[in-house]
Amino acid sequence: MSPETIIQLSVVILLLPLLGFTLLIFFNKRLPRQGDWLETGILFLALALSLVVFAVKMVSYRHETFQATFTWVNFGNVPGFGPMKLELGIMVDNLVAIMLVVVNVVSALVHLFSIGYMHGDVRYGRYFAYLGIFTFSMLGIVITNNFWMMYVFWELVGLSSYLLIGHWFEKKSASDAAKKAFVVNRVGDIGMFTGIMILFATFHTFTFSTIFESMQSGNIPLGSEAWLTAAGILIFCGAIGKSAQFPLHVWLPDAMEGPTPVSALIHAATMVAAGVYLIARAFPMMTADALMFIAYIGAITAFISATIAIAQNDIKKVLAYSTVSQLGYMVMGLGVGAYTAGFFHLVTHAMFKAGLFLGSGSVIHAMHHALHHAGDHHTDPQDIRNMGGLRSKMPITFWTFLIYTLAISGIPFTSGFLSKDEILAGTLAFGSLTGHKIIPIIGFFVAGLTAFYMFRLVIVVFFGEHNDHHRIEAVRESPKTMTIPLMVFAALSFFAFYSPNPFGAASGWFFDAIHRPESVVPLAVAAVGIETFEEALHHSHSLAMILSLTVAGLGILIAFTTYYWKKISADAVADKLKPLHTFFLNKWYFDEFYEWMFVGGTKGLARAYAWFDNRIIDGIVNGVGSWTKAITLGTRQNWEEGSIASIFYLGITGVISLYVGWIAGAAMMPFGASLGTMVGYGMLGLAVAGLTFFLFYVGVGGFDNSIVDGLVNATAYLAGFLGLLTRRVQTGKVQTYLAFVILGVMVFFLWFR
Amino acid sequence: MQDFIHWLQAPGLNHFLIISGILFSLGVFAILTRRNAIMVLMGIELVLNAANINFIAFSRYITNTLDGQVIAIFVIILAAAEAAIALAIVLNIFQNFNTVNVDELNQLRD
Amino acid sequence: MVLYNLAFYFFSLITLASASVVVFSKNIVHSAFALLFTFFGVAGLYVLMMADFLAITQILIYIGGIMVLILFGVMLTNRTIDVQIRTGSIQTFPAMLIVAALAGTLVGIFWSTDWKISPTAIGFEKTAPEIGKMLLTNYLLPFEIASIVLLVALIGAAMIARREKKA
Amino acid sequence: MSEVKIYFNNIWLAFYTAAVGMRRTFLHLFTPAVTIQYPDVKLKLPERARNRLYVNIDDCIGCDQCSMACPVDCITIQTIKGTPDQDLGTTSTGQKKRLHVPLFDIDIAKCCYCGLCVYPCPTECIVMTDVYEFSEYDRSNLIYRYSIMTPQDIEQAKEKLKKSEEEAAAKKAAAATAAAAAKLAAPATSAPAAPAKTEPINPSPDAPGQAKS
Amino acid sequence: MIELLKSFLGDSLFVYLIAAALPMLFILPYALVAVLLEMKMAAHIQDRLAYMYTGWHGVLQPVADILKLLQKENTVPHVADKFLFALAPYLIFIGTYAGFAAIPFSSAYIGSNIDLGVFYIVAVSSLVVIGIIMAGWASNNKWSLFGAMRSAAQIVSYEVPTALALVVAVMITGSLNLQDIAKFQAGGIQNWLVFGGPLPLLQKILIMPFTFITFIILFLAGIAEVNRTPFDLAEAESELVQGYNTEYSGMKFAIFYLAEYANMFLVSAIVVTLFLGGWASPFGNALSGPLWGFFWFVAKGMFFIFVQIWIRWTLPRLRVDQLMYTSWKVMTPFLFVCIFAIGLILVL
Repeated sequence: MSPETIIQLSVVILLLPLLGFTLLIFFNKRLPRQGDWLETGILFLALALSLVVFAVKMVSYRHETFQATFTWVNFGNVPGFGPMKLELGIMVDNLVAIMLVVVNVVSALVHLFSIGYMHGDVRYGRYFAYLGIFTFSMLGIVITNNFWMMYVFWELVGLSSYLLIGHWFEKKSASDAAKKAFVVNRVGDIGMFTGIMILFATFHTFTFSTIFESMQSGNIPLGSEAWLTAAGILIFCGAIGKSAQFPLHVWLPDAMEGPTPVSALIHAATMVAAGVYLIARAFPMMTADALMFIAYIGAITAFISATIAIAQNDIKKVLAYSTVSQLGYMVMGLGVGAYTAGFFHLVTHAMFKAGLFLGSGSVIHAMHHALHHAGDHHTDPQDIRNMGGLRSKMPITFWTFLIYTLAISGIPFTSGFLSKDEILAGTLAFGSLTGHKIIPIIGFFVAGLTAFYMFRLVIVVFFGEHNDHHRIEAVRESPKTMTIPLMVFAALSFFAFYSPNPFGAASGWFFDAIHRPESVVPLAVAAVGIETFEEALHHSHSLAMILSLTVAGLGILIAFTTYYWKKISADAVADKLKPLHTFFLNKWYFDEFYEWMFVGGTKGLARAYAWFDNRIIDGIVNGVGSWTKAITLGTRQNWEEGSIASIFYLGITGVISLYVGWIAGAAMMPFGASLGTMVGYGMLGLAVAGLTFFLFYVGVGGFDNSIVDGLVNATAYLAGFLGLLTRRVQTGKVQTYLAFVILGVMVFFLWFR
Repeated sequence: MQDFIHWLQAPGLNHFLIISGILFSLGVFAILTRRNAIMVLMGIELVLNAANINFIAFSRYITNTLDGQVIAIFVIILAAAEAAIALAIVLNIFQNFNTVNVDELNQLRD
Repeated sequence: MVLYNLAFYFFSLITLASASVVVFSKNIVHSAFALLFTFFGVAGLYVLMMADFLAITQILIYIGGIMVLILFGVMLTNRTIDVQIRTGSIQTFPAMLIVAALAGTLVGIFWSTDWKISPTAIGFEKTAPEIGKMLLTNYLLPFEIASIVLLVALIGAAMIARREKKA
Repeated sequence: MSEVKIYFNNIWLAFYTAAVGMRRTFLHLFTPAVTIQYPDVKLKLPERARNRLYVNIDDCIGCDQCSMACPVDCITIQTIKGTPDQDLGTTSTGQKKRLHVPLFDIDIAKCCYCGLCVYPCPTECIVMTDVYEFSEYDRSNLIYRYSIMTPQDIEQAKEKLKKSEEEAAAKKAAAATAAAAAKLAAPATSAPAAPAKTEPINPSPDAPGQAKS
Repeated sequence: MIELLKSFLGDSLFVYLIAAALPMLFILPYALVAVLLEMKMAAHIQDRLAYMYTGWHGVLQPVADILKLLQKENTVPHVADKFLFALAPYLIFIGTYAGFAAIPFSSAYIGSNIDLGVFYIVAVSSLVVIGIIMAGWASNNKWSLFGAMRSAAQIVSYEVPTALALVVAVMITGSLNLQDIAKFQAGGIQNWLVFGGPLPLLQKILIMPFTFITFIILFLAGIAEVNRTPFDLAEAESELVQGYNTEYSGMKFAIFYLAEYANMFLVSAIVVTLFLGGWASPFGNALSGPLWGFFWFVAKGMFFIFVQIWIRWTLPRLRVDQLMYTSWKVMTPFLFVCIFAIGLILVL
């Protein structure tokens, strides 16, 4: 398998979902079963191909990166900018190979799951088309080797998430959520765009490799490290928007309005991971402060969302906030420099979080049927308080859900443990090296919280007895198409896939394949060197493991005591910490804050401008209008009556216009001009004044009649005279004209012979 | 007289030009004098053919490249298109005015 | 060379004779058919000028296309059933003067200017492939525009000549 | 069926039906011709074919049945009563002939070949033969005269008839005067019309055939 | 051929006159044979025997016909346009006869080796249209004018499919000269264009359906050009009496007749040269040489004459709209598809 075929294969993988999309968007009504088999088939084919690429990449070309570039547009050399060329292309290295597999696995299984879940949906075919376009754009982000294409696919991913969230656009909340997601993403994207533009302005290219090389050779944006950090942070803004980090995380929970498989695919595994992937891709250019900033943002996000997740009652809201917190984790991991760990967590998280969402989807699906069956339409199938005791009813869903929960809370023998442990070790090392102790503390605290709210979820939903037996006795296990993906994800959550030793991931193939790229940033601002970090990491490894186990165990214990053995009544605790609870329940009032700050702000600003426009500008215009009218009316009447007062009145207006003319002349004079020009302008002003005076003095009647009309009549007369002359010649017959033409030609010939 | 006969013996560029000149003037005469619209059209065809002869004569005798002939092809194409449109118009006039006599067609409205 | 002269004078005779028939004959159908022979004569002249592709295009388009058009035009626009269709002519005398003057100037000019005749015979043996190449290389734009003009003419002619259904 | 299907179906039908027709005619190229070469080979007519009339004058007893039956009156017959002393011979069917037939013409041009004259003939002397080639240049030749009595025979027959009528009349007058004396009045019956005098042609069934070739 | 003549007579006018007359030598006997063939086939198809009395089995009947026509009185309608009336048949014959200049009768003989042969034939055949209109108009009676208009419209609209079909053949062989086209197809039946021409096997198989369709369309369009059944609307006895040659009798009618038969052979000659290898013998190099070439050419030509006559006496006549429908809606689209496909295949 030569490199060319790998590149061709990856291009095929990229374009397959697009093919699915185009076929489905046009023909879904005509295809049997609205083309779901087509889309799923294409995705499984893409999955197979990506596995092939992955295997070949890993086996025979482990440490090589293949690139294929082509110039899309060549602007030649643009004045003031130099030669401008838009070079696009794709790149296949280990990062890409793994991400290809991850995206395709999740996407394929989500497709399979959606066949069952979305059965009978009103826009069934179109849903699969949107899944296709989403997978295509996600693969686009993964596979590209330059910022430009990444930005294009970034927008496409945003678009497809908008389409998928707003799938049931009849519901107002769904369409609002879609709009919110899109707008918030756009805010992040603006940051990213400016970051990319800074890079483009300095390096005249978008391709990563060329940028990093030129950066290595010393030239950095606008010659200052500050700008380099700024660029790094701005690009990270894109990640904040897309991966729902701290300030822009508000859209992800609302995005739960979309169908659950969508949430599984987009809001658990792939799209949100795009932000993390962006950081991983742009890692070499990140300066120390940029990484610090990233780490803090990640930590804050993780902390906030973990606290909110505790108080949520909707199963999908809980999972959404857990996703945000896990993303915070990954970003923190990358921020602290644990590059491989962060990326590893991305991969493992993608697996079990997708599983979690699909599990919750199958629960909701079953609850929906049961409630439907029971004819009870008003209880919310997604509220966990209406669930309970589903263990016996839905065994497969229960066991897979349990495995995922173990993975996410970082219990040994699961992939989650490996990745979370590495990140926590990284944070510890970072803390010890740079003294920012707060990061590891938040890290461990959030790990505990995660374990707590995940097990709370599992217990409330699956264990115990259901209060109203009648309502849920119709619950059935979900059909085969829904349980298979669950089982596959459960399998993928085991440690075996990633490293032979359940406790240390370092020995696995993953850590061998992915290495932290050499930072190209000038040493002054570079972050902690790789060797020092590795060595510090080694020390904190065992400590991190112990700490994380204790914290996780603690969280699980508390969850069991409160919800399973009902020793501590959750409500009592909630009442005691009333203000805190309501604070968490209402998502730290972020939505309200934004509403007040941004939306209100713009409205206010708009009102201010409106006032300014009406009062000031219109005022001036009307004023001038009324002023001239007054003048002319005044003169006309006075002129006819010939009263002294009018002459006096005229004098005054004359003087005023004289003065105004002079001032205008002087004002127009450019600064520092010579005396001559000043006098010239003065004279100009005077002339204008004199003219206005003369006009008004003579009055509208006299001058206008005799001079102006005179001219007009004269021209009319002239035209008439000429017309008479040529009438005789014009006989209206084409022939005579031709004759004249010929005469002309002859004269022409004779003249120029 | 003698050299005239010699001139006659060797048909060169001038001969073709003279023929095209005569053809051209005949065409113009047809346009000028004939009353029937279709006759005028025929006159136009004659004029165009005269022009074509010149094109090819020059391309054959002077420039020796084929540009003249390509232009001649375009002239033929356009003549065809023009003839089609002209005849369509003449037909329409005939339907509305019942005459194709150029002089009688002096109203704009039917 | 005798044959060349013979052919030349034969074709030019045909052209000019039939052209004058076209112009001077009273019966319009006669002049239409005389036009046929003019085109034939002109095609012959083209052949003499090494423009064989042109000659055949001339025959195909002028005789096959435009002649048929004109004939149909003549037949459709004449009420009389009699074969002899009279068309008068107007102001022949002034027109005669103008045309004579024009012919005089033209022939005079052609005669007097000494053309720089290039000695070599025409460079190409087969003109058709050469014309084809030129059409598609440096005359591509006029070629495309010509196709559009033809399309427009086609549609226009069909539209204009359509017999409106009387309301 | 959708437009396109109809379009192709029409084309297929066109070729298929054309092929069927062509195959049929091609086969007929080799089938022997059914026509016969007329002048050399004649078509065998069925026996009761109704074409030209033929009268066997010897058997004709002058009963005039056929001319009365003829819808187009193309048969004209004149008879002269035979006097008892003449022995006109007997027909082949054994009937005694009493009338002379000086004139028996059939205008074959008028004849519509219906065959109605054949049935009433007691002696079946008039029959339809299968000869159909009897076209003539002169229409008058189409009037066939079958009576074989020469003008003299006709004269003799007439005089004889007149004589016998006079004797009968005389006898009758005598008888009448006797009867008158005895019986007041006895109706006297008149004698039949006198025959026209024409020239006889003896048409034989096959004669005209040879004349025209 | 012309070089041969020049070697005898030197470069004088006679050479060209004789060269021009040579096809005539072929056409006249062929016309007689064709008339006889037509007469006989028509009869035998209807299970009857045609003339049997003139010569052995009516062989001399065509000669008798010609003689009859020649000595028949040459009536010219009083109101007809005398000059045009006389000129029309000759113009039609010129239109057809000129076509023979470019037909290669055998590898040695071709009228005049014009390298725009195919294009020349299409151009010259458009002369026939003018002749027909002239005949229709000159005889000044309504039916013949209708007949002329209809057949002119028919021939003009069937020129398009013919030209397109010729384009296909030219595209494959690459040259317009009929002699080159014939040489291109030399070497056995598998090299004939109708079976895909001497192209590499894969292309040949791909091309074969399209060239076959073009072959059929060219032949049918050819029949339409000649105004023969099933496209002989112009002379539809029931409606237009004899079409544009109603008023003609005697010698002019004979010329019409000759022109029709010559045109028939011209059409089949074109079809044969372009798609069935002209003078190329079906057995490759065996039986191939100038003379044998002539034999094969005439044999194939006569076969197509046979098919035309055969079609004439079997198929019913097409209505006007059906006539136009086949030309524009069936033949032209199919040909466009063929041209596109063959172009594509040739390029790949």
